[in-house]
Amino acid sequence: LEEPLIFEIGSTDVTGVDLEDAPAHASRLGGLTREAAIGLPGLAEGEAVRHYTRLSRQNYGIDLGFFPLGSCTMKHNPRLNEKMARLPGFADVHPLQPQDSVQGALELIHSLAEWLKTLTNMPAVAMTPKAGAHGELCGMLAIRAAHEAKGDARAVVLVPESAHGTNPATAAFCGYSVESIPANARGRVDTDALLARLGPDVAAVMITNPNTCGLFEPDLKRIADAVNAAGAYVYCDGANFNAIVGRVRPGDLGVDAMHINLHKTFSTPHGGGGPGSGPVVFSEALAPFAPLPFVVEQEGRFHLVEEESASAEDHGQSFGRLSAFHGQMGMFVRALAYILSHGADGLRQVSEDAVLNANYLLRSLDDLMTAPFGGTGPCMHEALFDDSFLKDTGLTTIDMAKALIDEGFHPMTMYFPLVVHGAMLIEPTETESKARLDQFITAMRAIATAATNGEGERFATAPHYAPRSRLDETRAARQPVLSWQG
Amino acid sequence: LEEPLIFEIGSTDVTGVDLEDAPAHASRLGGLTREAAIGLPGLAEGEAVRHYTRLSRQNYGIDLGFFPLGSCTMKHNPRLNEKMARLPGFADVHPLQPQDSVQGALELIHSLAEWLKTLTNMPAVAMTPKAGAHGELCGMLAIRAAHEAKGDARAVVLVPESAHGTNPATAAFCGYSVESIPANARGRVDTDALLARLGPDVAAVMITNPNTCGLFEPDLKRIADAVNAAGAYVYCDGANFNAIVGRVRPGDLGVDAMHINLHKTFSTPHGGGGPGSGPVVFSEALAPFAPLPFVVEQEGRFHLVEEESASAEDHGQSFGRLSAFHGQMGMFVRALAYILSHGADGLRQVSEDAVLNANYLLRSLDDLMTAPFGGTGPCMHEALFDDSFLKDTGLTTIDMAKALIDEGFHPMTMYFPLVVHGAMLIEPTETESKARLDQFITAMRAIATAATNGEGERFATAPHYAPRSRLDETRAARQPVLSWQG
Amino acid sequence: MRYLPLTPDDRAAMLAKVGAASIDDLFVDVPAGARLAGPIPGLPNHQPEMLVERELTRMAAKNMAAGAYPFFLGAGAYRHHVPASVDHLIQRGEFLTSYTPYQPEIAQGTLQYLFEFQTQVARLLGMEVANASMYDGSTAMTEAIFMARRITKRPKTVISCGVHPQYLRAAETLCHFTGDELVMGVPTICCTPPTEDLADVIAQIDDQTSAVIVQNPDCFGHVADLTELAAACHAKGALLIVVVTEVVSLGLIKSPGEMGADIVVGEGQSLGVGLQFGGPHLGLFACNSKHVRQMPGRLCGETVDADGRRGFVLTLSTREQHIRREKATSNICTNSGLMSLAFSIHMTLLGEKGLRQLAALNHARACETAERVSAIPGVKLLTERFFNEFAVQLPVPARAAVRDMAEMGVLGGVSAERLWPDLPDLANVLLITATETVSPADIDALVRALTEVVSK
Amino acid sequence: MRYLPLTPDDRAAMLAKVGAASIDDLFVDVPAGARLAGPIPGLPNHQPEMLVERELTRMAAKNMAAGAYPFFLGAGAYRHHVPASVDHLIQRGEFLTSYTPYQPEIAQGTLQYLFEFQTQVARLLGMEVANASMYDGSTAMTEAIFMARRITKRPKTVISCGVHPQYLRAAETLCHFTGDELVMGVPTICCTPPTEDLADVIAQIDDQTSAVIVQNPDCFGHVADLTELAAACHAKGALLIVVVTEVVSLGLIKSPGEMGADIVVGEGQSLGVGLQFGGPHLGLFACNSKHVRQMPGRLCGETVDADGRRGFVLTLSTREQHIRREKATSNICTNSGLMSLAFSIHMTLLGEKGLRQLAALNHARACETAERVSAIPGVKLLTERFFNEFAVQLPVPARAAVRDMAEMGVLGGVSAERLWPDLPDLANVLLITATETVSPADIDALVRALTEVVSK
Repeated sequence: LEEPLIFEIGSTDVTGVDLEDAPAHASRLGGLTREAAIGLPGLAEGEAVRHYTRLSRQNYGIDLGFFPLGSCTMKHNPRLNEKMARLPGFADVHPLQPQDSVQGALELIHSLAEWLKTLTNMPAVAMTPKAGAHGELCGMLAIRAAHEAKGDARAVVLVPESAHGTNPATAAFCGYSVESIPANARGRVDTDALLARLGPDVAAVMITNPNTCGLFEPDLKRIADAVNAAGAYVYCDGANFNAIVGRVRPGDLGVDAMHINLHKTFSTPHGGGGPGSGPVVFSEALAPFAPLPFVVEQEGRFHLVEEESASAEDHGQSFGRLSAFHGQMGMFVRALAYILSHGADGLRQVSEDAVLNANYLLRSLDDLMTAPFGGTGPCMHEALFDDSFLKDTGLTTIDMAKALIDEGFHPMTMYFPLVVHGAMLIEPTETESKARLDQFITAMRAIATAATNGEGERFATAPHYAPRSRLDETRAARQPVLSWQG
Repeated sequence: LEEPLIFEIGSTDVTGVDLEDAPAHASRLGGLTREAAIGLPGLAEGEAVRHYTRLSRQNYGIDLGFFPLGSCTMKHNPRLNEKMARLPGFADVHPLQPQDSVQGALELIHSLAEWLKTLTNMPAVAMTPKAGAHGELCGMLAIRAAHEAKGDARAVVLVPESAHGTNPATAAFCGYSVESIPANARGRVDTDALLARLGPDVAAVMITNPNTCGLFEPDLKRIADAVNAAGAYVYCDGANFNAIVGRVRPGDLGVDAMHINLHKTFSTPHGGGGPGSGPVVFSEALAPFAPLPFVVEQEGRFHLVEEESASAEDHGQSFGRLSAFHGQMGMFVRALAYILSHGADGLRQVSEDAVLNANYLLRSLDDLMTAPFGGTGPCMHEALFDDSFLKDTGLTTIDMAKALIDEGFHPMTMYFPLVVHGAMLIEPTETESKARLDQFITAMRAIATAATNGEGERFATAPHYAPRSRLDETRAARQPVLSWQG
Repeated sequence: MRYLPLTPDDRAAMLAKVGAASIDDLFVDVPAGARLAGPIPGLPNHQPEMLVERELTRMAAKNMAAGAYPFFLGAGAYRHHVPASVDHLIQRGEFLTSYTPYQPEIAQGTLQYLFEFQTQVARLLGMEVANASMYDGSTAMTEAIFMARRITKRPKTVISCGVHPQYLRAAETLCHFTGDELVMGVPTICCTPPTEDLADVIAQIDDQTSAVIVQNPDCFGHVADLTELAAACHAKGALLIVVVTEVVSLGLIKSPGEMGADIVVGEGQSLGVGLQFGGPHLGLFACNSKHVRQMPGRLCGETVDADGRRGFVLTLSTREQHIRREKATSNICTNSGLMSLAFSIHMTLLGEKGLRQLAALNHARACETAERVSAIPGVKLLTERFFNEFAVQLPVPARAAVRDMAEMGVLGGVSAERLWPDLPDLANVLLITATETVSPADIDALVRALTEVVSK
Repeated sequence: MRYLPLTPDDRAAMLAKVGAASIDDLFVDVPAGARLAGPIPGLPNHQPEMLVERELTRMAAKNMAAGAYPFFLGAGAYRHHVPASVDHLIQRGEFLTSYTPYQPEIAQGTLQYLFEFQTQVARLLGMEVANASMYDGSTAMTEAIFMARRITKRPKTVISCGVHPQYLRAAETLCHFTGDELVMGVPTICCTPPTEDLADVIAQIDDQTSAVIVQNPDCFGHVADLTELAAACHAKGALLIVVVTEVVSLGLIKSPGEMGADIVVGEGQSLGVGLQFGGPHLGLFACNSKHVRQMPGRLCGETVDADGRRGFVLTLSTREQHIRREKATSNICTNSGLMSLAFSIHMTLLGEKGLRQLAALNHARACETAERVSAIPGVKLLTERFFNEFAVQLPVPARAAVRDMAEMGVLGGVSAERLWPDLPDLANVLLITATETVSPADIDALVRALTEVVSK
């Protein structure tokens, strides 16, 4: 059943709240009263609950089933974490309360920071970035600040062609020019090409490990040493940290900065597109440039270092502030709950199971579907396929994805990474059971078999059993309707 | 998509909880260890969340749409009430804690009791009954105790034929024999027949007002006076209190006892069949026999009167205890939140809107569907139809109900009350908007028109768009499979 | 009014449709003497959500919430850690705001979890069949007495002294009016060991005995082997009814079914439900298949739909009040649907593995607590074989000890006098429960507090 | 491990399928120097849910939760009562655990509420188009600077002294590296009345000016008519960017769009989101249609599906990083999806009627607070025209006053020094906010506490 828009069912005369009557008082607005109608419809509480409940049922979430979206780490979101984030002592605290009144909140930030540093074997962490891309920005600004402090302006950032789009976008956003480094035939960065490009104009290399093909970059340490020797820094995109968390410490691989998507590796829910949180760990070289504010512990008391003490030497080289306030507290609480629940042993098991699940999928499908780097050895947390096996079938990656919807699964990531044609990137995560994977394998094999046997014409118009059939995206972009005009 | 049973997907080796290791300790069980396998499957948290989330989606609830189930008062359940009931100060309190440590909980019970007494204009209330039928039992036991105190054993209870099945069941359950009183042509109890039957063997009359035809019993006060004069008591079934709450006080109608379904009138959620809560208000005559325990206020302190002071004269005639502990605290919290939110003015508006909505439905449908008592004047909170208009169509009340499912509505109550043939009892409640009622009217009119025009053959096999088609209830009863045997 | 969607314009249009000049016209059947011109006097008007929240929060804050203090109460209501996912799931609107599943085509969610719940409960209790829940353990026990009478057609029920006294009071209340005869043991400090009490009980069984009721673990925490008692009942044609108030114990000790029970009733609040100041709780009711048609309460059964797909329905409802009226097996209508869901989810999260671990942890904590407490001078352990609850004899009245400990911030147990006010012999007996929620620091706090109050 | 469903048997079977002898075989690409034989040293192992809950509850209890005290803080984060249904609904698993709606066929729930949200935000701010949310207000403001530069191709942005200083710091940080020039006003006690400041700002506009940024109400609470400023901007070909940190004000005061703004950025946490110790909050971003292709962030648009049914998709994504890479309008990827849902639900519950009532109540509470506070000897009201927030001059340093009041159990405001540590002139200035959550008793408590601290 279709659910109308609130503008079609609500009324500006209806409200779903009751408020005390405002005591009579002379206005202090200086006559700037809003008089024209605004056009905001209201609904009584019951109708509002219905509207959003019914809308929710047109969505697919992890809570409904397998969600193997590559690069997104769609793992189970523990409900304890939701409960903890709603404790009034965390959720109902103002960021500018006196520090004595928020010692527990500061302790939590500090405690999570310590975990992140230990898990990565990195000496410093910036907690304020609000998402992965914001973390990248934080890392790149620290790199710019470090070069600037040395009086060594460098203009170029090297980015492998397999990188997430955010990497070049971020580098450009903070004023760098971006050069692309090709991948080799094994799906890794071409180390020789990269090393050859190093020079006095190169400020940094941005690299993802495990990379966007779901493969570990075995040369990273060697690259990092060379980059550092050339006076540049290594930024590691930590989007895929889940594959190695608890098992490999990026600090041991020589990286200078890496963001950690708390909403991926540490399971704060994606919420239909956010909020995220992207703390950045730093090497000794970059630590002095970390942004304000940050938390320090002194004899059991926690202190939030803000601008007011900007002249103090402990952060004299900080590159400044990234946003108002102190970061995504709600995500910190969830992440710490996740981390304490797993512990060092559990996190190691997380990476092992995530990697095992991906390899199990890879080896259960690579006889039917083409795995471009399947021959190079095990994958990490993602199994990558391409569309070679669809050649001459008339079907595409998108048809495979939409066909999966009809089987009750969320599709894998399509057409990314760009280094292979018609990519299908499958990330199962560690919270999927073998039974669930076997279900998916069965469905996937049936689809792939039908496709290659010429019985897949129905996939071209899939999904058939979803709330909507394929949507006209071209029309949406050509004649944008971005708000209700009725 | 079908959701398997937990026994088909879980494993006795899997658990979705982590526990501290039990410290080594000599067992004090005396060797009575459970050794055989129990057969309880476990699921990791993520899979458990999925199982129940997916199951929930096979249910219809008020949150999804209109739920006009007559006699059940399916109104919106405010979410504030859920939040309040979960405050640790209410939810995480043990019933046997020292009374000084639960003063707030006792205050809440007392406060709700005061509201119920004032709303009904009755001098006493028993809070412990756990549901409507339990409230009936409480009321009838008080009546038995009152007769017993007078040394006046009476054996008969009069129950109108339109009564809920619980009324005769309850009377029988506590040892009375039950006699039925017919309804008159106007859908009310036959007052003359009732008065004629009064006599020294009649202990009580059980009557529902508004009655199960959704009609007010105009003679109730006259009946009550006559019943009392004959040495008997009037038990009023309060299931339909929503029609008059805030507008009419049952104490003004002469009743001696009435239960109040907190899960109906005061909107504690039905939860797929409970829990409920059924406090009983009493007249002066029955008040001394009210059950233990109860709460009294003394100078701002709240005291729970239990058996320990059973010798004290304040409850020397109490008929005893109905259950362990002090009643449905979780429901009390929700009910009080509801009551405080509405207040005296809001509750009056509740009954007015509930009655208006029902009459609006009645008059929007009675040209197409037969309303057996529609000619007698306005209805109260329910609109009653019968199946006369389906004569010769080959369709039945149940077909109408199942056809409604395909229109996205929960069906009305079918085949109750028994005083009309093929009853359809529609209770909209006050939390439905006019737009929602109009939707329902449109659907109902289309169904009724199709049925009477001979275009309703598809209704006989409806629903067609539900998670299941009609289920074989006969098979379930003939060969009961009451637990999983796989 | 935030919950009322009708606008004044809506009301006017609807009154016009109805043909009424005013809302009063719809209440014409109300006699003049009962008509009120305005809101009921003496009551406040509606309030914003924020103020209602503030008022209820104020009341809640006046209570000592168990989780904020060392906590050792049991005696029929047990505090266990409930995983956060349980409460999240039972608040799904489709569960929370649904009705009794009378329309099974759109209630398979409720029906399937009830079927799963029935199976879990039956297995946990060691029985063949369980119903879809009752109000609570105490009312379930009374229903069991009547069910046994329907089966045996005998008038007398013998009840062990170890049954929770409030359960007993509830049964007495009803049996007083129904004429069912109850023969009840009276607990004394010396009678409490279960074997002696069971011998007393066995001695009471005669050919008028419909059933024997025994609680295990009993209200003093005693754990008993009921096999012999079951045999004695069956030899006389009586039924054995076993009451279980702490279902977590069944992860460690033999089930009533394995020991020969005919009917098992229980309180299920330990799993999923919580303390709730006593309600809503969750009544469990199980028996063997041959007696199922005498069982009270709702039952869910498997069947198929018109397309042959497996599905579930409420079944055997010819036992029930809405069909059978005065001939019903019980007047019960509402059950504890949402609580049975909470129980079932918690049980599914535990699984057999988790349940056994949980039970072992409870037992270990209780053993440690018993050892520490009984080492306090003047304190004597009365219960030798127990699960997570035991009785101790204090040198001082237990009621005052409990109150004094509460003032010291320790919720230290339940005084036997609270439950058996008529038995002065038990005035110094304290019932102590230790579940997995008790930390070593909590035990230290209890020992400190108890040491202080007994030395007063 | 309660979240990990693989059993040891599963793992063995899967390794066999994969052809690996052990899990280590799957990590062969990790260089030897980075291999760890076991769990990372120096960290504890996994813990039961109960103990994690206990630990986090301990930390939470160390904070003064705003709801438990008289509370008067604002300065960019406002405490409002959020109806309980908001949090209930955003926890629906289908919302909570979904991803960015890249597969629109199974994400219409998210997409439709984003479309509704965009419409609500655009109307509230008085603009034609709003995006699907940004991280927060401060980062949205920085994005607006860059967006204006892309439109005007000019280097300079003039910023009023009334803009939240942490917003300013965030912009400065980035502009330092991008080369965007910022001209910033410096607040002083005498410059704070908005008309004088706006005159200063207008005087700064030249033909190199890309945009002017002004906050309304500003960080001292001043409410200003921006019509003249807008005209001055447009006369010079510059854009007017208006920052709104308290969206509830828009129920009472004229919207930025009505006063001529070209871009409006805002912080939406006032509705639905709560304080959250500063995050996650909700960035709002709106402009007029002609600039939409230069707008950063995600956009949802209406379209039809293959069967002609209305549906929604993410659109104009050629602006975005995942398509355009280094040529994107922004590097932003994640938005504040769940917070925008909370905002939208709260706004739907309020409706225009409720929003206007809410704004009126806020204003009334603030007026009363201002009157009471400014009657305290030595305390001077600095803000004449305000909505729910105002500044006062104290006879003592405000920072110490805030600290002392907190010790007395009153969260009495934000010291200007906390925000402008480099401006000693503001050391005695206290920013006070009063929303609908402030009760008359709270105002009394503030007056008592403030009276005491200023007379020290």
